[in-house]
Amino acid sequence: MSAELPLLSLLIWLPIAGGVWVLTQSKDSEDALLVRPIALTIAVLTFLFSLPLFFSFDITTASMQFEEKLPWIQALNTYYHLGVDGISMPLILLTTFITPLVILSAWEVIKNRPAQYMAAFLIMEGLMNGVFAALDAMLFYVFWEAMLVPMFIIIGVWGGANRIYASLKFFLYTLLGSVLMLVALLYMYNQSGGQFSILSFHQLNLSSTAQTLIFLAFLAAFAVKVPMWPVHTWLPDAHVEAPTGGSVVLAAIMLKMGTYGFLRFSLPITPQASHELAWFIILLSLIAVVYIGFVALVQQDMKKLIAYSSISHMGFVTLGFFIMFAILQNTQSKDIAAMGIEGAMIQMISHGFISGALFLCVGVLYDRLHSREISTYGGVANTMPRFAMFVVLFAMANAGLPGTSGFVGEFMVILSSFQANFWIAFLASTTLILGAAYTLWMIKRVIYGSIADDKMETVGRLTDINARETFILAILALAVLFFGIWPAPLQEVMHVSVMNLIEHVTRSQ
Amino acid sequence: MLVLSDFLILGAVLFCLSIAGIFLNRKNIIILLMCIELMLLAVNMNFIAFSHFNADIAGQVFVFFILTVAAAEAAIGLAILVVLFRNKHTINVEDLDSMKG
Amino acid sequence: MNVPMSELYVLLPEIFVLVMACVILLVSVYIPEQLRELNYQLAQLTVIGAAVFTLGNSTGSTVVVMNSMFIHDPMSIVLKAFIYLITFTVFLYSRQYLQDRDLYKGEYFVLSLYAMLGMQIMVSACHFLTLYLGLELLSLSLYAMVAMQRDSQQATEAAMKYFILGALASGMLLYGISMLYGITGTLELQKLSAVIAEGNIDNKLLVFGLVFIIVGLAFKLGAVPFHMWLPDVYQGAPTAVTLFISAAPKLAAFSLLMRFLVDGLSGLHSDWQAILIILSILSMGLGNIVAIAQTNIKRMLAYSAISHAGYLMLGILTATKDGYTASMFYTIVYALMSMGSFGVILLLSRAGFEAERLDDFKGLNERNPWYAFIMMILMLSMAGLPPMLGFWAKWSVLNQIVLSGFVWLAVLAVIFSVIGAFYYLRVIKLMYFDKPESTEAIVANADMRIAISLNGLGILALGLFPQMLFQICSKVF
Amino acid sequence: MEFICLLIVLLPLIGSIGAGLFTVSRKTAHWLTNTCVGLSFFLSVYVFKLIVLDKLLPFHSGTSNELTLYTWLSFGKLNLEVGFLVDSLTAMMMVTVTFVSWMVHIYTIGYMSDDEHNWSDKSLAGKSSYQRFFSYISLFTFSMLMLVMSNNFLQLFFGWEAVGLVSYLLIGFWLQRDTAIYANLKAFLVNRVGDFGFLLGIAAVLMYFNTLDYKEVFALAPSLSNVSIEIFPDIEWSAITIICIFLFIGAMGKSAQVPLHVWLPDSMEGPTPISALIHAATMVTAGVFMVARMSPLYELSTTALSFILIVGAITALFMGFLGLVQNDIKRVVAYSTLSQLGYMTVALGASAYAAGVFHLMTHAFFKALLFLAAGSVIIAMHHEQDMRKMGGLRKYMPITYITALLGTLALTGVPFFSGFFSKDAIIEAVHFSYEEGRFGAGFAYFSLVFGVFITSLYSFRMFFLTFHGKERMDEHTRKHLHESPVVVTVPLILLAIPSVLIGAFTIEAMLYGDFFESAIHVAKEHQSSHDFHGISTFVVHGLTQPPFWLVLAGFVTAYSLYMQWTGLPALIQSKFVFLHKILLDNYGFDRFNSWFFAGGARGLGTLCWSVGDVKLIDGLLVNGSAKVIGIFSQVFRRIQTGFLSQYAFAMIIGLLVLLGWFVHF
Repeated sequence: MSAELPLLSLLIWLPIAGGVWVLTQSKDSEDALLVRPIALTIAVLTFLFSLPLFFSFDITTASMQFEEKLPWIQALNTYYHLGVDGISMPLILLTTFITPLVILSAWEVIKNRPAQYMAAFLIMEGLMNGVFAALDAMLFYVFWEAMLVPMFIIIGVWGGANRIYASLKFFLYTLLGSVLMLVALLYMYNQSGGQFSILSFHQLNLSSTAQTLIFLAFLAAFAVKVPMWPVHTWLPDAHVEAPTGGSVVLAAIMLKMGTYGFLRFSLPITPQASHELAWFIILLSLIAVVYIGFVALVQQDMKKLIAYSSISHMGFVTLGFFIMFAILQNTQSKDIAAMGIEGAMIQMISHGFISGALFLCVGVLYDRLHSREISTYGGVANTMPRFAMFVVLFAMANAGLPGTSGFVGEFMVILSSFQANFWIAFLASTTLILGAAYTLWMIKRVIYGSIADDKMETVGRLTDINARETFILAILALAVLFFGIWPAPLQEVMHVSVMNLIEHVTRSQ
Repeated sequence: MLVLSDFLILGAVLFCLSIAGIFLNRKNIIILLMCIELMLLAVNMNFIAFSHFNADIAGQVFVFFILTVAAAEAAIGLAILVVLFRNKHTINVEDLDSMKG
Repeated sequence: MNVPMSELYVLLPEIFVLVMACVILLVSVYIPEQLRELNYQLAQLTVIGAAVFTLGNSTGSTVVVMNSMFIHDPMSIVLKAFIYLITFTVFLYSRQYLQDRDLYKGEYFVLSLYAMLGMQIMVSACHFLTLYLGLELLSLSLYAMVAMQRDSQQATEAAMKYFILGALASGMLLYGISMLYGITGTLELQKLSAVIAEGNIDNKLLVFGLVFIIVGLAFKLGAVPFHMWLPDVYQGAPTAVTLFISAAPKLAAFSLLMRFLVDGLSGLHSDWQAILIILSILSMGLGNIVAIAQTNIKRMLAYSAISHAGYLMLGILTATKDGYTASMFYTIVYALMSMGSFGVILLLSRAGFEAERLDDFKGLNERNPWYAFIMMILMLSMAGLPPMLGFWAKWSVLNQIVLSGFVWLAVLAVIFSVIGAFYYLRVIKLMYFDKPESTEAIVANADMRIAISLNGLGILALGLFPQMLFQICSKVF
Repeated sequence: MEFICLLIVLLPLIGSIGAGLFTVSRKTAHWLTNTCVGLSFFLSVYVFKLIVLDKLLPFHSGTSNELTLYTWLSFGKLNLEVGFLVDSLTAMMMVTVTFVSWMVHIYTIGYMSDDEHNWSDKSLAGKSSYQRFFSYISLFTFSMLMLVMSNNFLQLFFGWEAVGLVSYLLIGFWLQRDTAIYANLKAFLVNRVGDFGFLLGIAAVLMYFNTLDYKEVFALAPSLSNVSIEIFPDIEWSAITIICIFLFIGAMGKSAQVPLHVWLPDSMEGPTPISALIHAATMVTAGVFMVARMSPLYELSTTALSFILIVGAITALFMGFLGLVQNDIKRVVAYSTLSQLGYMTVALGASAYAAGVFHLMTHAFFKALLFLAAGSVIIAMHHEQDMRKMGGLRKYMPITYITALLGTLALTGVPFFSGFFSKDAIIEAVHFSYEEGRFGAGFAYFSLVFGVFITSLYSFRMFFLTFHGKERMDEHTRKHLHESPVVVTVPLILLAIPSVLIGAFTIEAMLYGDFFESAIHVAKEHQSSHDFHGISTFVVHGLTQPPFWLVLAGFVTAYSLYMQWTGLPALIQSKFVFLHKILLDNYGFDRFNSWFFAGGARGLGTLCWSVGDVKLIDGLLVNGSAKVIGIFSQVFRRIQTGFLSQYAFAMIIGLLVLLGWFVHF
């Protein structure tokens, strides 16, 4: 069932073209008043175009939908092949949903070369949609790599004091990961008799050693992106230095690409290796949950803290993916395995909202006092009550409070991992305590309390969030609550695809 | 009676001499130029020997070309040398180290 | 002996270039100052003419003429075509620069044309003699060109080094040739391979000759450890000359490799494969690593050239047709990229000012976003990032070595490429993240602006749709 | 009926949203919320009538007492749904919750009327605090109802954490006070420790029952009685025991059982109405309710029951002691709450769930009453909470005095007062399970009985110190002393009525009737054979029992210490200075926690970060490798010396190496 007009291509190229157009609008940064509405319109349009994806999505089939296939480079037998299933579609929606907010959040904040800023985000949106929609490994890789550039620019140009280091670290770290993936792709290209269709890769039956090597190559690429312990250290730096919008996109969408990669490549292509090395991933995930939880506890920089909490939340995602095998061993119930994976995927989406929202909140404070240090603040609720309400809500969501989307994923993952092994569930659940500890402790130090005398001039003079900021945060708050109270719609779309994935994995073992 | 190997050895010796000359000589660039000529001569020796013993004229033809090229080479080399001397007022190999690293 | 007209017809481009070069030489002696444009126009005309003649005679078939000294095959046609293109663009880029430095005389064009002639001959040589002569014609012209800026100490020093080492290298090449000649008794490549194929020759002797020849080739290509001349020459030579050296001769060097190793010594591929692996690993490693430490962009690009030479060899060492295709693709792409990069350097240089320090690129985005963008494309392409053309170049060679089972080599190569990415990124960093040192506008005449833009955008566009280029290269073999 | 139940739940939510999200006047805020909660109270009463008196099934036109609202998530056969289970237990809880909540709503109008004084004038948050407060307590009511009306573990957990959230918000309501925001963080985290166990419990339930629906779980429970789980290698546990204990850990958090009780005393930082509503009457009893609800599970594991029994006993006794040395009037009540929760827990442990819930209900009324009374006193004293600065308030605030007296009598368990029945019932039950020989019952019995004495001692101590004796407050305060406004006194009176009577009226139905027939399941062998011969006999029997005399003893001691020889307490204190320290120190729990857990966690975090992340991963691996490459490039560029001869040399070496490598003669 492919729609009449090529939706996916539209979602990819509309923002990119728009971004280029915006770039041409920028003779100097003064006429930015023109640039911003244009950028916003394009982003919103893209979002609107992405809605049909959700509403006319057929949840009864696991096969690719909205497919488009054109020859791209016959010489390499690669195609411009797009399509979405229940796994990638929500992520595309997330992307198109977050980007307008990001652009809106930069409205009057970014004064230095706004056109290039907006353009960078629009182009990145297109590329990210491409990553999620690509069904051709080469196409995927091109989008995957190309995406680094705008992010590199964003961090480097609009970033903080230590931005050069952060941007280079971000770029090289991720590049190192993905080039290894490239080698793996080439290997499979030759194994599959010279084709790049991801779906055909799924059908390969590779020797176990080959699987292991390929799995590790993919792991290098995805683990860095996720990021998993111990290759996570680029993230805090990148987040701290990036401008608010950068942090939001980074946390909300880019991290998801790593986990998406696991679902699209690692699990289906190398099921055996995934099975054999699942313990390793689970181990890393648990380390991420616990160790990083403790690390987050002692951060003095709000963005760093949220960055670390992202890492620990993403630990849940990877855990949810790879717990599958143990579950299938203990209880032959595929439903429970699906519960784990879908929980992880819901966690991906909800983390997109929550971490994005938290970074936006930090951005709100940063725009006012130009400091991310927790110690700069204290008693913000006194001067910004409306803001405080949102922050507390998102903080609670981050701590996985039932009724917010943050709870759903963690709940499902813990419940399912209990069936694999008590101690895994036990360690995973510590996030209930740790997550609450580091999030709420920050809230206590930033939002609550009375304003110290020496902060009267700074915190005491804060102005509460304006309509624009309120709007952004409110939208996110609604999303967080909605999926917390009724996650079913989200889960329905992914269920069939996930079941299919599990079937595939179990079959090809 | 001379055999092929004798010529080859002679060629090899000349070749080695020239090479040794190139990287042992630390002083005078002109000596380098001479060494290069010597090297070409060594090669010529090989060619002639081979073409004689293979009874194939092509080798000797080749030698003529080499000689011509050698002449051209020497011309250009000396030209560069002159320019160099005009700039640096030295033709000491040791002094050609303004670019390194 | 009488040469039939048809054979001369095949040689037409070469003859034409030769004649025109001599004409320009004479013209440039007699024309007055203000008519110097004429040299330039004639030179461009020559290139165009040569292109017309070559492409006009591009039947897919292979013709061997001049007592099997001169071959006219698809590969030679493609390579020549690109050599013309590059020479043409190089003239275009260099014009302004030469005018600013009072080098805008006949010599530059004459010498370039002779060098081009040399390359043409190399490209379509199928006999040791023609190979050697072409090589020398190229080299000698280049030596002269490097030294052309007479009052520059660096230039002359570079020229000297280039000359001595070049001579040494060609000496070794000759020695190798003489050895092979002695062993096989022939100077023709086809015959040579035929003789080797018979296999009643002691392999050791052949390999002995082979090693000498490879040294000669490696020198031309700038592969470690025969790369020493390269950084100094790139840095010392006038940028216009560096531009020329860095682009066109790579194609010639590639054809040299092909002629010697594939046409001539394919019988020994197991041996030269091993040698090339060593050389390429060394080149990729040293080139990328040392480039990081550079502060002079010309020198940095020199080291990047060394590393690219390493990648270039990856394709050939697979000793398969697709491998050669990949390498050829890589060479062409590299030539285009490097041409563009030096073009931008020329663009930033003004009378009395060489934009050779990396710092000269600081804040280019603020001075002129468009050129910054072009340079970014070029750098990303050099780093091998999609969707730039450079990515597909890397892709094709990597694919070939993976295909022929050297996965470990591929992994090594990509890791080195990540290290390499660092210094390309540093240029982008300087252009985009730093504040400019000088704020004066960048002036360039229209043709230059258009050309450089086309060059950059071409890299991007071909990166998005590399199909055409892939086809051209794959048709050759 | 479905609609009514939905209304009961949603009305408070609507009120909360209305008062909280929209900027409304104070008047609108309290009217809106009060009407909403009032309505939902009356509706609850109606439901109670239908279910308990008319014995009807509420849903699906009287065929079932379960209602599914919507499906939260579903995986094949496994459905996670949101829905209601309304039976007698639920109905009782609904009535209690909504009633107390309503009272508190009314009371709050008076209590928070001058809340501005608690805020620094610059604070914007202070401007809307009144509305926010109402919004919060209505939100709490909603969450609590969700909790009690839930028909599955998921929703239970939702309510469970939601009430935790509200309690967090309300303890930290005066967010300018460092103590308050310290207390609310502490409360939330300690509760999270409990929830940690609770969640694992739920996970275990899902694993063994493959459903989270109460009904199905209870139905399957017996069949799992001999399934065992191996948590530590080759140590077998009964799955049910594990489930029960994990669930109970959750209860320990919410119902503040030792050692997770530490948050409750600090929670008194919140405004008094909250202490009454959340930290005495309703939320803290959620744990008790939960266990009672899970009785079919707990009945299968005497191990778990004994565990509960012991924990409860410890709480009941030792928290009582702490009540003796407190001077803050609210803290006294808080500790008494702790100890009363201990009583309920013990009852559960003795599988006298009915008794536990019965005490839960009576306690809800009289403890709310006591708190509100204390609050009224605090208003009168201008937010002075130290009893040493009070005394002789009787004549200034008669209504408060009377109601407080009634509350105290109920709490101490004087015959005919509600507390008497519930407490005696519990002690009876424990005695029975002692005879039955349940592990720990002996200890529990002793501590409860002795606890009675302690209870009456600290209760009367508080009573006397506050209302009798000489007036120790300063002049200024005395001048302004007066009875609290009607909005405060009315709830006191309305709460006093049930505190006195409810016990006598409902005991027969709840303990000996079939009130909880459908809701609570007690295994045959655990049921006590006592049968009921009417209130009078129960009381007469009660008079012969030690508890009654202990109450008297407590009263006498308190009287003599705090009315007669008022010097004595100080003397005793100086004699047992060490003991006193320990008690004041709350057995050192807080110090240990802040040292070991808080400090330890921070220390560990710092270690992981500065050593693990910064030094090892970042410093050594990431930047380290970058440095190494940098060094290499510095070294290698040295090779490029610039000397021709070296260049040539390099070439020659290259040549020779290649020759040596590939040519072997």
